[in-house]
Amino acid sequence: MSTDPNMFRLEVREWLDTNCPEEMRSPMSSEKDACWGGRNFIFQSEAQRLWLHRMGEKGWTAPDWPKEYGGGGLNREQLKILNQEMKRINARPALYSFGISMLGPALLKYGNEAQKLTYLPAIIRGEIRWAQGYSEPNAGSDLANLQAPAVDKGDHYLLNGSKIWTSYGDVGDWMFCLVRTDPDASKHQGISFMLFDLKTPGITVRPIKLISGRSPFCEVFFEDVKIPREQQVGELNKGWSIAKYLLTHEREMISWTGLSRTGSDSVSKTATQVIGKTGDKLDDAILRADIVRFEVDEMAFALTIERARDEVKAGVSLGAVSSWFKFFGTELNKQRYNLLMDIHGSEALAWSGEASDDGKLARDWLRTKGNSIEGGTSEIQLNIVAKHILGLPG
Amino acid sequence: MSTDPNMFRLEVREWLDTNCPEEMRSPMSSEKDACWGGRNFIFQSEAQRLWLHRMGEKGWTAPDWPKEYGGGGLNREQLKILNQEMKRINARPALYSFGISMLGPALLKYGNEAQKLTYLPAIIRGEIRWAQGYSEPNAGSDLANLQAPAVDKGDHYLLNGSKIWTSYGDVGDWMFCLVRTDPDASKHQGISFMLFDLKTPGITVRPIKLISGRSPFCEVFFEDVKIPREQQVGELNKGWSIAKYLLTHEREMISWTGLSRTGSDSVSKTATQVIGKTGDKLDDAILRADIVRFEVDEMAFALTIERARDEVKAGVSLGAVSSWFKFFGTELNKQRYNLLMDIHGSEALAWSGEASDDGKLARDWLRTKGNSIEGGTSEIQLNIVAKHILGLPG
Amino acid sequence: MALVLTEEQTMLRDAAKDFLGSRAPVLHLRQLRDDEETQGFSRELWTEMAEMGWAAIIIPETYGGLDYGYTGLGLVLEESGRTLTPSPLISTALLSSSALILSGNDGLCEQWLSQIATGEKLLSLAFEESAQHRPASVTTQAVSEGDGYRLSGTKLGVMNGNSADAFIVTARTRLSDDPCEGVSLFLLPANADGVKIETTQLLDNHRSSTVRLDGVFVSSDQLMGPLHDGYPILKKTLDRGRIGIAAEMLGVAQESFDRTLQYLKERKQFGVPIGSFQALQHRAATLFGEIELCKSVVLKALQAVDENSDDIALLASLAKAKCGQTAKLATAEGIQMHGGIGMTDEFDIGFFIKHWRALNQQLGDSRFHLERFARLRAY
Amino acid sequence: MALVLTEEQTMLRDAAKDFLGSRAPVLHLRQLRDDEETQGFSRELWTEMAEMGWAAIIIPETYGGLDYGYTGLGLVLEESGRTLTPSPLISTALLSSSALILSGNDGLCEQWLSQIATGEKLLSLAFEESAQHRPASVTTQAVSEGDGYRLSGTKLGVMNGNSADAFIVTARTRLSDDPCEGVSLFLLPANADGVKIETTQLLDNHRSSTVRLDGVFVSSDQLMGPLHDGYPILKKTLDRGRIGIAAEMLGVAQESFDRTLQYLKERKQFGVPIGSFQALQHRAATLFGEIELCKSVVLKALQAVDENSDDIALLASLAKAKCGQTAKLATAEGIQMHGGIGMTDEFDIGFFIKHWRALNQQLGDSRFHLERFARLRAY
Repeated sequence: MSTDPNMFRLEVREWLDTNCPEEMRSPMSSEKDACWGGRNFIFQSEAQRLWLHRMGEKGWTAPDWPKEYGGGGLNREQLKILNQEMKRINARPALYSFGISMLGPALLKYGNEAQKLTYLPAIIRGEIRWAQGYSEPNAGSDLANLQAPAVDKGDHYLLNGSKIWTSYGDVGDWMFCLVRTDPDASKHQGISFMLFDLKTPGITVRPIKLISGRSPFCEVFFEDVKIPREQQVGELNKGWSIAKYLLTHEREMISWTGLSRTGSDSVSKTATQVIGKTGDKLDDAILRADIVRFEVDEMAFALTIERARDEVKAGVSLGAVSSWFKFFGTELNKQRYNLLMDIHGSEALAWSGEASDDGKLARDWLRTKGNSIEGGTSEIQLNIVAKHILGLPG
Repeated sequence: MSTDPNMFRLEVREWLDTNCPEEMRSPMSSEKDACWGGRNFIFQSEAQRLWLHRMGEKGWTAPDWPKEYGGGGLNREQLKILNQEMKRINARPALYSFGISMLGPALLKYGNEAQKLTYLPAIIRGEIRWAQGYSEPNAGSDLANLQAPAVDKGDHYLLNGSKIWTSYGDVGDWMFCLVRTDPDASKHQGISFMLFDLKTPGITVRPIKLISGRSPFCEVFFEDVKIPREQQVGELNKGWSIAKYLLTHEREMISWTGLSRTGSDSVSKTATQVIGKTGDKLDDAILRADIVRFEVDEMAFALTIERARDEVKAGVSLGAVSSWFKFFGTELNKQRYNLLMDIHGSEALAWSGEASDDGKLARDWLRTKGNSIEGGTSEIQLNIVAKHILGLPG
Repeated sequence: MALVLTEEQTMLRDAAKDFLGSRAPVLHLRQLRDDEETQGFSRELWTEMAEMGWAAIIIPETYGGLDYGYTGLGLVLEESGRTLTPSPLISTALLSSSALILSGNDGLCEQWLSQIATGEKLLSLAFEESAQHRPASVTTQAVSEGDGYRLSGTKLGVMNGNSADAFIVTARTRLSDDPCEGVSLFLLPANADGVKIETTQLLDNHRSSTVRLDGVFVSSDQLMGPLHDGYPILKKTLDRGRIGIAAEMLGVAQESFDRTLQYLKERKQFGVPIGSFQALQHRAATLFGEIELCKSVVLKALQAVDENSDDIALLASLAKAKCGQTAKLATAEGIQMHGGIGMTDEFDIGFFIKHWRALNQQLGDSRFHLERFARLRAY
Repeated sequence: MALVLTEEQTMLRDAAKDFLGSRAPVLHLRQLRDDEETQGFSRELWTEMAEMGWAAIIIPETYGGLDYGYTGLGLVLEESGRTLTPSPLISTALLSSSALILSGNDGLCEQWLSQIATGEKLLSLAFEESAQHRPASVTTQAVSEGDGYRLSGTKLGVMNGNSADAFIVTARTRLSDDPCEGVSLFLLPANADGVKIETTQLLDNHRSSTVRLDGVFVSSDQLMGPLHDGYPILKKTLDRGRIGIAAEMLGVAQESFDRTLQYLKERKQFGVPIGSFQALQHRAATLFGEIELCKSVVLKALQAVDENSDDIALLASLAKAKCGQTAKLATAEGIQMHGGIGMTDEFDIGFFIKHWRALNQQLGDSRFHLERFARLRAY
């Protein structure tokens, strides 16, 4: 492709025009429209399959990854142009993938050449759907307290133990996983990073039901699972560095949750519609006072995200502040759903039936309670702010 | 006096009728009407002097202390009757005294016979006004971290260092004081409890100005102050037990602060008077929401105090719950004054001048900020609740 | 009255704790849910509860009750909040019995109260007409016809509506500028012609019904309380219900807190119990205090009903508002402090937040009662 | 406009920080107070500040100003909030200049703005008539007489009223059902016949005056903006003032927090720095975040004024409400976390809570702006 930005833009536009199927040129109507790829994925349409195939071949599912591993090889400016052009025609993302958002960057940084050549192209083409194997039932916030032992058996490791909170563990193909390879070393030492096929004998996957109902989370059990030595990434016993690298990444992704109402009505608008107004004021004075406090915070938070983005553009690194974003954004989201439940009164209590879409609001509300737990609890985020931003001791 | 309750009541009534001066039979109009006794006290009236003298001679300034030390020697039932009869005629307390409320109980428990005979009668007659010497500038919440050294010189100790937050240190006669007698022992060991005259050479007293203006608090400096050996109370180096005994006492006294509005208007009434109503609602909807939340807590707290009193009457000990009362009561009081300041708008900002009574409201508001610090900070109270009521570790 | 329990009351509470702990712990609710039992509670268990006398606590002796007062019933409700035991305690034993007693209709009381007391019959109040709690907003019409009335309208959020043998219904018998006037109360058998019941499973697995009345005929002797002036009875009934729900929320808050406290002591992170972290300690200590406040307001409110005090309305709103807020905090902290495990259905703590949500909503949520508290205090 | 400072703006802020830090730290305020200086600020310092250009930042070049915009002035205000430096920055350089510029009265602008820019003249707004902020509630009368008007009424809470050379006054020139109509603005020399000024020392040692107008004559050329329609100018002026005060409160909050943070690191209790206690850490972390929110809303609001955006009113209320709440928390935590020493006058931290209290009150407190935010959002 051309190195001249204007030329590049024209080329992108033309390629999209030719290759992006018409059905893929509209915003997704729900999460169900997302294409996750992998061997278990059932395409919703031929257009969806084609769009993934073409984008994958082009390397544009991972547009800024090196060409040698199948990526798009675009520079920063080109990446921006591609995004703009895709947005212009409302093109849907061709692929949602933990492989691209999480594992890939870690492989690029820590993987050896053979691993890069094996996994990155397959990730880019959407052939492997990845599951994450970090948390363990007894670790909780103390992630490094993981136990699942992988014992060195020469050409392979033998893995036991279990993982919890593995998203899409039941529909994923492979897992990237933290395991304990030296039980005698201190907590942060002795951890290694490994990849393996979830079809490997000895693996059992059990979906987790949440208080809100079904969930994508799973518990994954290992019983003498053989992992070939070449599937261990980075230095042996130094997996914690990779984990930290990935976690920072994850936190930044979650931190924007507080603004997740994009497209839906504001709390105050919902309230006036459901409860009504007398004159120009909402019919419930106490609720109104609570809503305005919430919306002041919501707007201040939106502006703070805007400011953070502008600062990142201006070259300032977000760093540990992302912990505060995660904290505040998830707390705001919990508040939002508390208010929405309050506004809808007894209607919000329904758990099943068509009228309530099987209790969607109540289930969504319950689900938000997990926001301040998953991806590092609010308490952990505040600890990080206190120590790494404020420099408080202990 | 008679042991028959009915007879006793008649006798008390008669005695009060004869001995309580007419001027002492009305509620105090301000703090200035309180009689503190001691050699520096200037009586406001002959009636005040007479009332103290008569009550002191009778031992009824300390009605339940043993007769042998000049106390009233009354039992529980008689004490109740005396209180009822005094209330019946609106008799003012004859004496306000840290000697009676704090030092006396400690002397009765820990003092030797000579000390009891020396100090208790004088306390009862209001002849000595006591100041408390606990806190030190570098100790803060960690009270046991006190340093003021008292070195054993045979027949006396030589005291140096300083004390802070001594109420009425500038008008008091004597001090009861925690000093360090063994600098090598662990923090809670090596503390002793001593009494001394504030006129002893080497003592300097400096009043402390607070953010609200003048205060009864003082800083007291010691330079080679001689304390005769017989003025050391309880076992040497075991003064911390006496301190703890006194602190529990103090906390229970402070804990009712949250209800200190007795006699003045409720926040909501003040608000409606100052701001006005439209229809039946206060003219500021957001303020109204905040006031109602406050008044719900205020009423719930009042009922909880009522319940605690009833439980104490029923024989349940208050124990560590007094820490929670201290915490919640002082937080409520801070809220109350925040609201009152808000309600009075720009008028509340005045700091001097007649119209504002020299900025009384603003100064009172600032003074409340200290409520959650003095007598053990809110943080310390919550620590106590967590450990001693909830049994949380660490 | 001193704000402490009498010995007899303490015994009643202990008996309730024993019975519910052994016969109907949280597992009982879980099983009802997993078995998809459609009533949302066990009729068998209700019979046992009635045998304990709980269906009869507030019913006067003349009608076969124990005449033991609201304080007693409140203690049982608090305990049933701890175990999240679903039952018609609120809908029948508290609300419907109160309405009957307050109505002063001796005939209806004789007919129904003794059968409520034995657990044989169940009644429910049917008075809400919107998703928000607006008891005075009654559009259901009662048109006089012969020796009775014809009722038409729709009632929402009827607790245990699908188990009820009869409903206590509000209907407008006369138009008036003041919505509180012209409302009458009727006792309506559930199987009367023209009654249609649609039932919804709620998030806490309780059942709530929409009751549609399509020209249902009731005879005049089914009128409870004075014609056109039934609202005062409803209001008094609701205040008793609010206090009872507050007592149940106190139990929900207390049990949620106790379980969380236990977890804080047991669960280790970074090599120490998480309960040793000061930030959690301070939150736990604050929550402890809030629950102490609730204990006082609930007991005071219950005693006020038994003393027929003038402050019942204010205390009912105080109790409902304060216990609603506290149980909200206690159940939310329950999940947060349990961490991931608290989010799983397998663990019981999530049941508490669900039940809090339903209880808080019923008969006016915390904000409704803050608003009412301010109005009763004239600001 | 990106929500980051330009290089030039950063330089201005750094210069302000240097100047105020060396010439007018908190000690300066303390000395003014202890010396019982009756103006509440140093006229000498104001001359120096004017030499730095700060009195002229928002004034157009045609009137001898720098035309550097509100964002620049906001940065200086934020820094002066950090040092608690008393000055006529808000009353004259921000509010009075804004009113003059917005009035479009070229004659008055020429006459006054250049002298404001040099620091020679001081003006103050005189518009409040009650202890509560109710700018539309104007009872001061202006009766037409000859080539002018006679003004009678009482204005309260006039900032730096005893130092002002002239007042910008609201007066009712026509009765109207809508209180926002029929109000005119006049520029009134402080030494005009019939003007009586009574001044009060405030808790933060600033000065606030009551200005009594007893049939004061002003000529028609002292009319600012259109006759009967001065309220829109006042409203716009106030929004600029609110944003400026929000910027100053941000400085108050930030400095109070910085000092407290420092104290948390230094002060030891039980053998460790108190900043190692997790409960304090979480409170500090929360406060850190609140201040981050304030930084964003203040910058956005300042930029909105410079861009003449449609959202100025909403952003002004957002900024005033949010910064008021945050500075309240920051200054209260400042005292609580400093413990006993924080309560002493000897220590500086108490000055911050006093100044917050006055700033929060001026031009509408947090609740006033929450109310307004809701109204602007139509609920």
